[in-house]
Amino acid sequence: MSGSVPEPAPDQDTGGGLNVAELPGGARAALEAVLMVIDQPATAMELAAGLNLTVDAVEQLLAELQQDYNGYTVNAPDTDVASKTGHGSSPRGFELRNIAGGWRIYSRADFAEIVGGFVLEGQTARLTQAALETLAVIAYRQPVSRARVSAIRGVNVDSVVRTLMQRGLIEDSGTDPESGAILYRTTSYFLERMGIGSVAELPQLSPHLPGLEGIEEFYDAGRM
Amino acid sequence: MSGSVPEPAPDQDTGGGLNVAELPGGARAALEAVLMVIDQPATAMELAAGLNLTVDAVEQLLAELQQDYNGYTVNAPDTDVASKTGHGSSPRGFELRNIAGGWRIYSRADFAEIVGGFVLEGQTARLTQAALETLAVIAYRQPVSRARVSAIRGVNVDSVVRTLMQRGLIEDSGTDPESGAILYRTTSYFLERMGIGSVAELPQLSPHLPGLEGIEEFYDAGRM
Amino acid sequence: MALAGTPLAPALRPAGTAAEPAKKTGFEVRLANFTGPFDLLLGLITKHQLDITEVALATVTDEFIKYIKNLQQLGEEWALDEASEFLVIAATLLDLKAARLLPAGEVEDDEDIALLEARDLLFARLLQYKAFKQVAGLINTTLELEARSFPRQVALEGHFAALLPELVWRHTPEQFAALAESALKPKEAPSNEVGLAHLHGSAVTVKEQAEILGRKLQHGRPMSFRTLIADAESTLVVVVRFLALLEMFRDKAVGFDQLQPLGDLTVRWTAGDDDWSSEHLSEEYEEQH
Repeated sequence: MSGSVPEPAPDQDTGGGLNVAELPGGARAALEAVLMVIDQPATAMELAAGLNLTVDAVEQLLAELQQDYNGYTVNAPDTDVASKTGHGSSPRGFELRNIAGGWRIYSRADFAEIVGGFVLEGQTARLTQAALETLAVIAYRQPVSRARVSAIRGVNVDSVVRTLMQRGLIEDSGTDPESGAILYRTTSYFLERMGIGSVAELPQLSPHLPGLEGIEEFYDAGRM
Repeated sequence: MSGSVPEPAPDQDTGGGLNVAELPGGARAALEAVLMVIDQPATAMELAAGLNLTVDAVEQLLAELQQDYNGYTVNAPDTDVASKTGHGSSPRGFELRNIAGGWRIYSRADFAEIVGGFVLEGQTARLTQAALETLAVIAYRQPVSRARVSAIRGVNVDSVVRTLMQRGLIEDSGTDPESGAILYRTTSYFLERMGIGSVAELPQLSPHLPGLEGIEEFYDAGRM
Repeated sequence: MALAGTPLAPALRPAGTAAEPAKKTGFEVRLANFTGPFDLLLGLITKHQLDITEVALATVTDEFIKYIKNLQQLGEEWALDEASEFLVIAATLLDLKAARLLPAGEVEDDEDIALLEARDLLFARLLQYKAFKQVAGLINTTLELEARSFPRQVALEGHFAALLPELVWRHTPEQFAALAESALKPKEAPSNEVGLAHLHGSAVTVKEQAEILGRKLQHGRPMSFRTLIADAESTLVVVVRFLALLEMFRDKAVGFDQLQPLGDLTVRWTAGDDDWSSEHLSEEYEEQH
């Protein structure tokens, strides 16, 4: 929901000089409080604007919270793995993650079975093989037309593309200036579902294309 | 994401031998995981059922968590209220509240000013085109699930539906007996804004527009 | 260039079984995994344990036709889909062949062809397809893993929601209804936009092209495929003529000679002078179009 995340405003005067450090729990708790109400990932910059802190300070706090939730004792040097073993700090049931370019609280994956019982609504059906392959082609070739995806997959992809749209995994991204065909790209929801910050973080395609160097270039030179 | 198509997790009943105590962080972390992502407050009984614990045990854990979030040190060597201050007891930015018998995590009231500023920033008084169209579909096809609206609009409408809910224009109206999906309808606030007395007063649409019957087929056909 | 590890299970063929039932089993096994013609092509290549460059067109295409027929017996819908996909494969195979048969200069993209042999093109497509298949697997794993953590996306607490600015609402019921009209209007079916003109529009039929080929070959000397398609006005005609030749081959009306893999394909007439007509061509294939 576009609404709840503010644009970074440098001259933002939240609380008119309100000093978050003076509140109980300090800036860290204030950051936590904000993280509790966002319903989509928020960037460090947006959070900083809202808290009247520098981006650096917010990033530092985010890193601390992340470690804290994972069971590290903050400021304890080089605590290796969160565990119930030594330092009296077992991981929390939730974690703070930075994906799709923003920060957000998630339930910890260990509890998926339990949590899933409470939030059925958020669960998604699996994608078919056809849908997955189509999604893969779009993710790596975006923006791309259906015709081109079809050519790569060797089958008609119209209905699969429609389903991927409805699932919010892909979206229109204008039309091809030459052919006039609609181009598709993946959404930030796709990034969220993948747990990555940008499509650049997708695994490299090239290791899966053994042997022929220059295929991509040749392909892109527009044979299909 | 189409909420109406949950993939039932294997051993969904969680009575199937799942022992929360064996997960990292134990039953307390499992409870936290649930509390952190549920939207509607849950009763101790509901939580106990989902966690496969007794109501007494859950109530005990809830009390512990509540204290923990408030900055008290809980009676254990396992205390994980990590903080820089050393004694580990500054309050968190969130709190666990029991309202009308249901438990949910809220942002701590101390930070209401900061959080309020954050929420308001960037909020517009106007609905986006996407929100308006989604509202129109819901108004004329209510009660209707998000999946159906998604199918009609050809895009994922999850976040837009949340915005409309937040704006008080639509509300839950129970679940679909077949799919179990939440159904939405317009509110009396919507009627007020439209200046009409009931949805029956909405102007008639052309009769040839598809009703839900056709949409259902389309949706099912496109389902992956 | 090993294409090992393709996703298709090899045909389950107990030793000593007759070829016919064994093949059926193989196709049924494939059907479960089938996702596209490239998939099938990879499977066929695996099955023949051949390098793609060595695959004789006739063998592979023959198998495709058999495959289509099997599908038709299984259900019409599949068969229709497969039949049109067959054209894609035929075009791909033809790409391979055409680049070899046509002298440089007649090829549209001659620079590219010079840079990259046709077999590399087919390789590229197959490998690309295979790569995307593998990556799709990775994406699936990631999605499933990630689906285990649920984001906190709870409704705004009441006291914050109350702070939201009053909504600006300027729509009359009539304007709102108009909005609903347009939102509810069925979207232009995406398939309309792709257009099937290349399949149906220009009514090029196998039967018709078979007749033309028949006239060219029936009373004359063997001709190269290159010559036979010299007057083809579009790629579609080339593809359909290629298909027609395969059908005619099945009808034992023509024979092929290819001295070396990827070499010139010579077509000669093998039926009698007058006892052949395109009417004989397998009806089931025609019905598809």
